[in-house]
Amino acid sequence: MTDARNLPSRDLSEKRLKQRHAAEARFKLYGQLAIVIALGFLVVLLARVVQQGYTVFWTHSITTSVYLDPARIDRADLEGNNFDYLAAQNLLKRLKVQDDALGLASGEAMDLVSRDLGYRILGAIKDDPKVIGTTLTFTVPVKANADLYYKGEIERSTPETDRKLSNRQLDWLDRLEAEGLVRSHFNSDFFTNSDSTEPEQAGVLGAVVGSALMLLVAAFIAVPVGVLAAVWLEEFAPRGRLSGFIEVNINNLAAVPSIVYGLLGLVLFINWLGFPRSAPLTGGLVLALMSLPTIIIATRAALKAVPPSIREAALGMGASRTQTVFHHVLPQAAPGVMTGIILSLAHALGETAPLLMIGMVAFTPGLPESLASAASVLPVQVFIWENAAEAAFHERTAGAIIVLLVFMILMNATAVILRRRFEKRW
Amino acid sequence: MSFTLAFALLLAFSVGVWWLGRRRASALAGGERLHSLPGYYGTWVALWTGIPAALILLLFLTAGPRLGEALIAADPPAAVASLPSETAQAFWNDAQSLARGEPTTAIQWTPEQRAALEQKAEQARQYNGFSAFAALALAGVLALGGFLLAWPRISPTLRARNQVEGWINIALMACSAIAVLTTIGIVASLLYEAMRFFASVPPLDFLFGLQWQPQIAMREDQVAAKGAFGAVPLFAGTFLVMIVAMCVAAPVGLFCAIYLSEYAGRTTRGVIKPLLEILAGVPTVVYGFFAALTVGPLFRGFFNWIGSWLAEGPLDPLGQYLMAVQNEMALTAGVVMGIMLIPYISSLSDDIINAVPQSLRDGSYAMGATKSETVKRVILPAALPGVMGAMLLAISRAVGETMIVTMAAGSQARITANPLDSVTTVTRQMVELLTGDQEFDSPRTLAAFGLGLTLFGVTLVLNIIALRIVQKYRQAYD
Amino acid sequence: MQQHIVTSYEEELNHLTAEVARMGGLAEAQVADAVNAFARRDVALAAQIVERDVRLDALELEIERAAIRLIALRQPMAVDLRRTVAAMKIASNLERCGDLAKNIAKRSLVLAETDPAGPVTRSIERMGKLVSSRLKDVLDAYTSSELEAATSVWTRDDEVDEHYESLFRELLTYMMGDPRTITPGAHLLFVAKNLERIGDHATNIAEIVHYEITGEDLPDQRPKGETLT
Amino acid sequence: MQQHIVTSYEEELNHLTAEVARMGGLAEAQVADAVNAFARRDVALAAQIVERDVRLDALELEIERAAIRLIALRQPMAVDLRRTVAAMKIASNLERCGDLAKNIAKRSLVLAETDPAGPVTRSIERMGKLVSSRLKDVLDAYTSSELEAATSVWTRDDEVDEHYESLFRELLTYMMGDPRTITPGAHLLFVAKNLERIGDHATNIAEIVHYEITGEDLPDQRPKGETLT
Amino acid sequence: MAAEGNPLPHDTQLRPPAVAAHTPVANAGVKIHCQGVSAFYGDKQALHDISIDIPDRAVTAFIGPSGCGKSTFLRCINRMNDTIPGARVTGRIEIDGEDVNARSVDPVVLRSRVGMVFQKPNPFPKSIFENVAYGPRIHGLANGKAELEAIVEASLKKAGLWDEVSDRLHQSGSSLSGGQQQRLVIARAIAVQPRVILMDEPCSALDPIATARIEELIDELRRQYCIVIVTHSMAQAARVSQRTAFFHLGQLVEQGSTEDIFTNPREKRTQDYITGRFG
Amino acid sequence: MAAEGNPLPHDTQLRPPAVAAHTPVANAGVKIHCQGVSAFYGDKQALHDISIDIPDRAVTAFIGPSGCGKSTFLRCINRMNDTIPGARVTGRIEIDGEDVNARSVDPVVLRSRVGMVFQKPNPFPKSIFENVAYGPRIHGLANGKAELEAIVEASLKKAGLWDEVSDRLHQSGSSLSGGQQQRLVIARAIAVQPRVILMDEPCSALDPIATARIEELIDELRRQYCIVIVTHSMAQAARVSQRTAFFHLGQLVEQGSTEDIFTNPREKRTQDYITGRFG
Ligand SMILES: Nc1ncnc2c1ncn2[C@@H]1O[C@H](COP(=O)(O)OP(=O)(O)OP(=O)(O)O)[C@@H](O)[C@H]1O
Ligand SMILES: Nc1ncnc2c1ncn2[C@@H]1O[C@H](COP(=O)(O)OP(=O)(O)OP(=O)(O)O)[C@@H](O)[C@H]1O
Ligand SMILES: [Mg+2]
Ligand SMILES: [Mg+2]
Ligand SMILES: O=P([O-])([O-])[O-]
Repeated sequence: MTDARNLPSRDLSEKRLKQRHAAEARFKLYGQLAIVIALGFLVVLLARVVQQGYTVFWTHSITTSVYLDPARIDRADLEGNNFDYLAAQNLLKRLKVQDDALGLASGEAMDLVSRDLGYRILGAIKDDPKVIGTTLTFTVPVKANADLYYKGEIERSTPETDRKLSNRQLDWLDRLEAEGLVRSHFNSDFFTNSDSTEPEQAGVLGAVVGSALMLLVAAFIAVPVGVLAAVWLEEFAPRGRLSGFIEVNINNLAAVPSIVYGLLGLVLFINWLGFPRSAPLTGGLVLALMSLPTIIIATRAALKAVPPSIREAALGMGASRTQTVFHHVLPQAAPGVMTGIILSLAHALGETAPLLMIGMVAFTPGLPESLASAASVLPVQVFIWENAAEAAFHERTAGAIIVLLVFMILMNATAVILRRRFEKRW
Repeated sequence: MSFTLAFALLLAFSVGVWWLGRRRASALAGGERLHSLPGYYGTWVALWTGIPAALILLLFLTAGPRLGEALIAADPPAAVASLPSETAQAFWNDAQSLARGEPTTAIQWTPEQRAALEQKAEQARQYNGFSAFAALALAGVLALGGFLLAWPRISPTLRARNQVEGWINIALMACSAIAVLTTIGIVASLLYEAMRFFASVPPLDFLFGLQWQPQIAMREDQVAAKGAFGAVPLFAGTFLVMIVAMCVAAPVGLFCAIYLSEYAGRTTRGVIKPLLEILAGVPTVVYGFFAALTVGPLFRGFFNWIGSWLAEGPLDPLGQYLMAVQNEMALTAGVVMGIMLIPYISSLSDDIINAVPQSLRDGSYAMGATKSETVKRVILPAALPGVMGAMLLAISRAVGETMIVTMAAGSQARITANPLDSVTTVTRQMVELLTGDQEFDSPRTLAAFGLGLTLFGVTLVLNIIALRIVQKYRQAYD
Repeated sequence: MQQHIVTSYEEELNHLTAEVARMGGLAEAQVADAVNAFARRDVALAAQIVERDVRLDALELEIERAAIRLIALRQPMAVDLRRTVAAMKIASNLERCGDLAKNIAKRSLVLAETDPAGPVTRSIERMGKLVSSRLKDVLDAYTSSELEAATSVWTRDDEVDEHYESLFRELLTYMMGDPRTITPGAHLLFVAKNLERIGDHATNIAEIVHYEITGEDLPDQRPKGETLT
Repeated sequence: MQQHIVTSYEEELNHLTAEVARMGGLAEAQVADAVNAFARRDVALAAQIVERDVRLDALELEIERAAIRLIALRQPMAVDLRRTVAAMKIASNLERCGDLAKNIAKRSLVLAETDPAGPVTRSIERMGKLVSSRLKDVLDAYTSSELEAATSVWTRDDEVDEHYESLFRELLTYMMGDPRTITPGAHLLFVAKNLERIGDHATNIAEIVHYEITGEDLPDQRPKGETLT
Repeated sequence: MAAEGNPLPHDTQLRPPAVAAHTPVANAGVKIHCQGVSAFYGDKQALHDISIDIPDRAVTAFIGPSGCGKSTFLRCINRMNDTIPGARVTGRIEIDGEDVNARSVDPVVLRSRVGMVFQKPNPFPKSIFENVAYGPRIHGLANGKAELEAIVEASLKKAGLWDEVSDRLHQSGSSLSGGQQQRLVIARAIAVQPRVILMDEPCSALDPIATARIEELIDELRRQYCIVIVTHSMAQAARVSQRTAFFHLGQLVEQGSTEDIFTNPREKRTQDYITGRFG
Repeated sequence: MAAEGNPLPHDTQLRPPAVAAHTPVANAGVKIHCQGVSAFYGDKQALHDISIDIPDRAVTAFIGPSGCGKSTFLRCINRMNDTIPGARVTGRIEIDGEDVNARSVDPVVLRSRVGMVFQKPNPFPKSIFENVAYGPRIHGLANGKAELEAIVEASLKKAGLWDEVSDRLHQSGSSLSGGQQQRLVIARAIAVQPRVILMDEPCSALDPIATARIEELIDELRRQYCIVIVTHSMAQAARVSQRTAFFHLGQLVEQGSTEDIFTNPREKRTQDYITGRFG
């Protein structure tokens, strides 16, 4: 330890220090970069969904009056009448456009107004046959492509062959708008309608109800079974080969691809047990089996987090095992259990693949009548619409995603709040 | 309806019995010391009253109708014996429906069939009425009997608490059994259907075949041609997508975890963690949508642009290739799947890094180590096995992920290492094979189960290894 | 002084002090009685004193053991430790006082058989009273933890020494007067010496009390009275 | 005995014992020298002895403080505690021995100015040698922790007492023979008494050593030698 | 308020009808009699043939180096070892003459008779009142709210905590300081009227002041209970106990009055341990 | 093997070139000089105006009731408080005359000069060798493997662990017993050649035997280092330290030689605390 060594080693260590601090700064930068990338993806994803989907929340309606020409209406077979054609001719008349012999113009005009108009006219006549011969005024949504034009997504600048609407149709639309017959408003139909082959009439209500039913079924089965199973495994099961096997088994189940659960549902529930296809009951059962391991694992983790001292305290007081668990351990773990349950149900809510396996891709207009009747669910609705050919469905896909994400974020937020509020440090 | 009522009645009766039992025990408490709290005596009697009866009701509810069907189908009328099996099935269904007063199928039965139908329906009605009555009566007898048997045994020395806890224990065990049954169910159903598949396609051809053309087998006359069900291209595609995904997710996820647990302050962490959780909670179908409608076109545009820039230059072939790149490619699916896995990896790693005791950090800082040195030399080595386990779990998830690949990967089964190619994956093929019309005797449909079984096997092995590692590591600090 | 949190500790400490005080009372009585027995030639009292001495011996042992137990079981610190050690040391001084008183009593028994020595006896009795009162003072100082009272006993030790010196001379003169008085004279010499030792022990106790209370020793230059007489 | 895990504790304990041994050596020397100075009427040596006594006083204080510090800082238990307390008590006994030796030396100075007392002096010298050897024996027993050696000192205390008794009578006879010898005779009486006390202290030390080693007290019925002479 | 302890109903489940003839109890004051107790964790023997009599109304301390089996033995007494998989106990342990390992003894009842206090204070995350009331509730010791309140008050008073918490009985038990928590836990144990209180290093998580308070409390309690305390601190054993048992490598090396053990132990191993000459 | 400590390069980053004129050091032996140190956690003041001089080559013990700020003060010295969000320190702390809070002082360097040992032994989950080599590696104290090995050996020897582990240097550090782990941690601290070693209740997780060994080691080390130890055990403070400082409610009540503090403290609060008369 001579003084001679001091100087060089001091230089060295200063140089080293500089290097070390630089390395430190670099390392931190990597971390920040990773966060920025991850959050960047999130922002882009959400922004993209919103950008593609926000337009779905308003739509355009047209107010048109239809003269119910008794000559053109066959009273014997009301359903056989083509009221849409009638309305389209009325519209053309209003636009002072002469229909051609082939009725091509009427045909094109028909493509501007929702088919709903025909049903409305039919309904009006059925309600009161006396209206035939009068002129009635209806307000109905415009056809999806017309709506897109109003929203600026179909542009006149694109060559006519590349777009869904002809120049003539665009002219008509412009004129209708100029005459104040077209009104833009909040698209409540999107929330009150179910799936439809017509984009402008397709809504998410059926899917939302279907999802809710299915989630209820799943929760009703998976939550009690999962929590109680976890309680048994964590608190009662004799530690040994059997419980070790069950533990491994459950951990594996949690990581089994969800599509495999779909196969299970398909074979076990539908083929062997004769459950109905596409039904919330079957879907709920599949999702219940799928969330069971996650609920068990989350519950076990929450139970594990309860310090053993609490158990010892209760046992030492002369409480039985069951009393210990149900009086102390489970209440202590409740927030953690709730969080786990909500998160796994939120996950189940967004699950698609297993539902495809049990036939939930079927087209189901209207609301499910019972747990056993065919229904659609939100994520599958997204998948179906995404596959649809019409461009107008893309908007609806994004819209449905927004609805789905809102539900999911609400559930996640509940979980986060629960966890925050009850987070206990031991 | 009557069963719902029966259950309600039983419940009400049990509650009453519970109350009575409790009161009786309380009264006994005056004299001697009770073994258990009065409530336990009540519960004990109520259990004896309610459980056997409820079980009987449940049994009749589930097995009763089947038994009835079997009974009335035991002697088929002559009119039915000649029918083809499908129509016969419809006949029996209609008989049941008729018995229950539900609408029948649209099949127009011949008059004698109609008569047989009516007769069988009457039989079924009788059976249903009898069985319901029998069930209800039996349940009533059991409830009353249980009560009468249990009631006199209420005494201060009765170990009511222990017995009630025995019942609870059995219930809990039954719940755990469901988890095991699920596994058995998965294995059994996959195996069963897969065996049927392997009956027509030899397993070795399936596992090692290089050709995947399931549509060939659709034609009944052509017995599944050799090589048409070779799963190797599917696994190659799956593997390629997984590699791309891990290239994105592993570094980003790990560094996110490190930053969050070591560098971020409490508030930063409080903001970023929930955001990452949102990323984790986004349903895969949304990722698929994002991949198909945003990332795919973006990549395609990007590569096409590069291609157009290279074309007709010295790298013309490459340029031509790039110009022909499509929306659906392994890269798109992989990158989006990577995004999906980021929060998964980061939260698993975060847990594992946080499990490294603070005392180790303090120890390192007190030695004069900087944060990054502490992370690199103390925390990561300590957490490494756990992080490895997390990565394996992520891989297992990537392999089993369905929606993203279904919506963004493509459907050409090919063996390639080029991420710009369109590839198909196991899961995507399963979706393709099983959506739409399913004929459960065509190898095309059954192939999905072969794939499912293999997928299950692969992920099972991955999971077991990963969980072993993670668990072993967790115990290190216990 | 605040109470200990553990009251049994406090009790044990107090018990120790109380035992020392009791022993002090006993020793004091022995000394006073010995002086009386000597002065009044009271054979019965002298015999009693001799008998009673075993109680002091037993008490000393008991206090010493209690102190050691206290040290082992309570790990006293600072003032408590000083208190414990002081108790042990004071007990050993008191035991010596008792021994000396017993010795005086024994000698009184012998002297009672000879002719009374008149004035010399009275001188010794006076000295005895003085020493007794010193012992009493210092023990009071101990029980009441009064520093000044203890120091005052300590500073006044030379009075006893002076007394003893003059007695020594008086006794020699007395013995020279008549050879028959030599044997009782020798005994009287020892009685006086014993009283002087008792005084010394009182001074020692005063020093110990000072240490117990302050944690410091009294200065070395005590008004030393030990002479060669 | 195994070593303590904390060597500094071991060291402190050993240091304490070593200091006591050193003090013992010093006290032994003082006693032996005092006897010599008395026997050889060596004034210079006597003066030296008186001077050297302060060292014993200082050592006693030091040992006592060290023991208290050890108790406060190390919380000794069982054998260690006994060892510590024993050190403290032995030191106080040794200090008294030193005092007594000093007193003998002082009286030697006075006696040196009178006529030599011949045979009485030799008797006293013999007794001095005996007491010296007792002290040496018991200190050896202490340093080597030999229980038997200590008990043997303890059982043989009556020899010293017998010696003292015969001396007492011899001295009285001596004083009766010639009134001029009364003053030196009185001093000789005290010298003898002092030697007897030193013997007693040696016995005390033996008892302490016994307690230190075994943790038990010696039986009460010691061959009591304390007489009224 | 009701007199302390008075409203508590008394029961004699574990106490023999009278001093049964067969009880091989050495002297009248023995509460726990252990004969040849061995304990195993799987194949590992943690206790070797321990025989000891533990007196009533006194504090018995178990000391010994780490891992010597003190806690194991303590947990044999109230059968807390039953809860450890693989743990096995042989030999006879009697409380008031009744074998605790007998078939007929319900460990749940046993544990209500033998209170236990652990190293780290472990109040339930409930209110102070609920903490103390829990035991009486599950054992049905109180008829009605008033009795329950009386029990809680009496127990808190016995544990010397009443004055500090009487005005905030409905605050959480974990809002108390460590020492108060430990006293709360003791109050909780007292509330079910145990015969014996076992304490496993009850002060090792506390600072000296809280420790002194607990020691003081133990000293009070011993007038009424049979207390067994495991401690690492020899000084503590010396301070609070009347009897001490020294364990080493699963064996009971020496037992005796605390004074004897700490001033003059018979066994060399004991002496070496308490004077710090070990290993 | 190389002579102990010889291959270790020395540097003087923290040591003034000579005894600088400005250093207000009371006497030559002072290693750490603190003047008016206060510490805050958020709004809460945990230390009030502490001034103390800590001597070199001696053990200074900090005692005081729980929460009185002992650990806080200890962590001020090597700026470990920097790692706690919201913690703030004012006042002057000098080591060898250099202000540790000065801008120019890099906490990373400071901490390599001021070793720290924690309550619970915290060896890194690496081999014994790697544990000790960690510090020299990150600070670049060794050129080459041989030097590193020499440092490790020297440090383990100083920590009195070499004999026990020399044949299994490549086993994991956590395979050692608690007491050995604590000595390993001390060896690790020594390996970077600190000037000062701070110990925060280093024995509270250990049993008496391991404690005695660590105390023995501390006693050895004080010949070479300035050691500060926080302890709850007054007996331990009394045993191992030469100087003692008594803290109460964030204030330094009394400091002085250990003997004085424990046999004759000046302040009443100190006396009350060490004799168990508190609160
Ligand atoms: N659950 C267990 N499984 C296996 N071995 C155990 C278990 N608990 C304790 N042991 C072992 O039994 C022996 C005795 O342990 P015990 O806890 O009784 O010791 P102790 O004296 O209480 O020690 P400490 O003072 O550290 O608490 C030890 O060797 C320990 O390793
Ligand atoms: N990280 C922190 N945040 C807020 N307050 C703190 C923090 N650490 C300590 N304190 C407070 O500062 C005060 C001093 O704490 P410190 O840990 O220094 O006490 P201590 O004397 O070491 O106590 P102990 O003996 O229990 O370790 C306490 O009142 C404590 O509550
Ligand atoms: Mg233990
Ligand atoms: Mg602290
Ligand atoms: O032994 P002494 O009586 O002279 O103290």
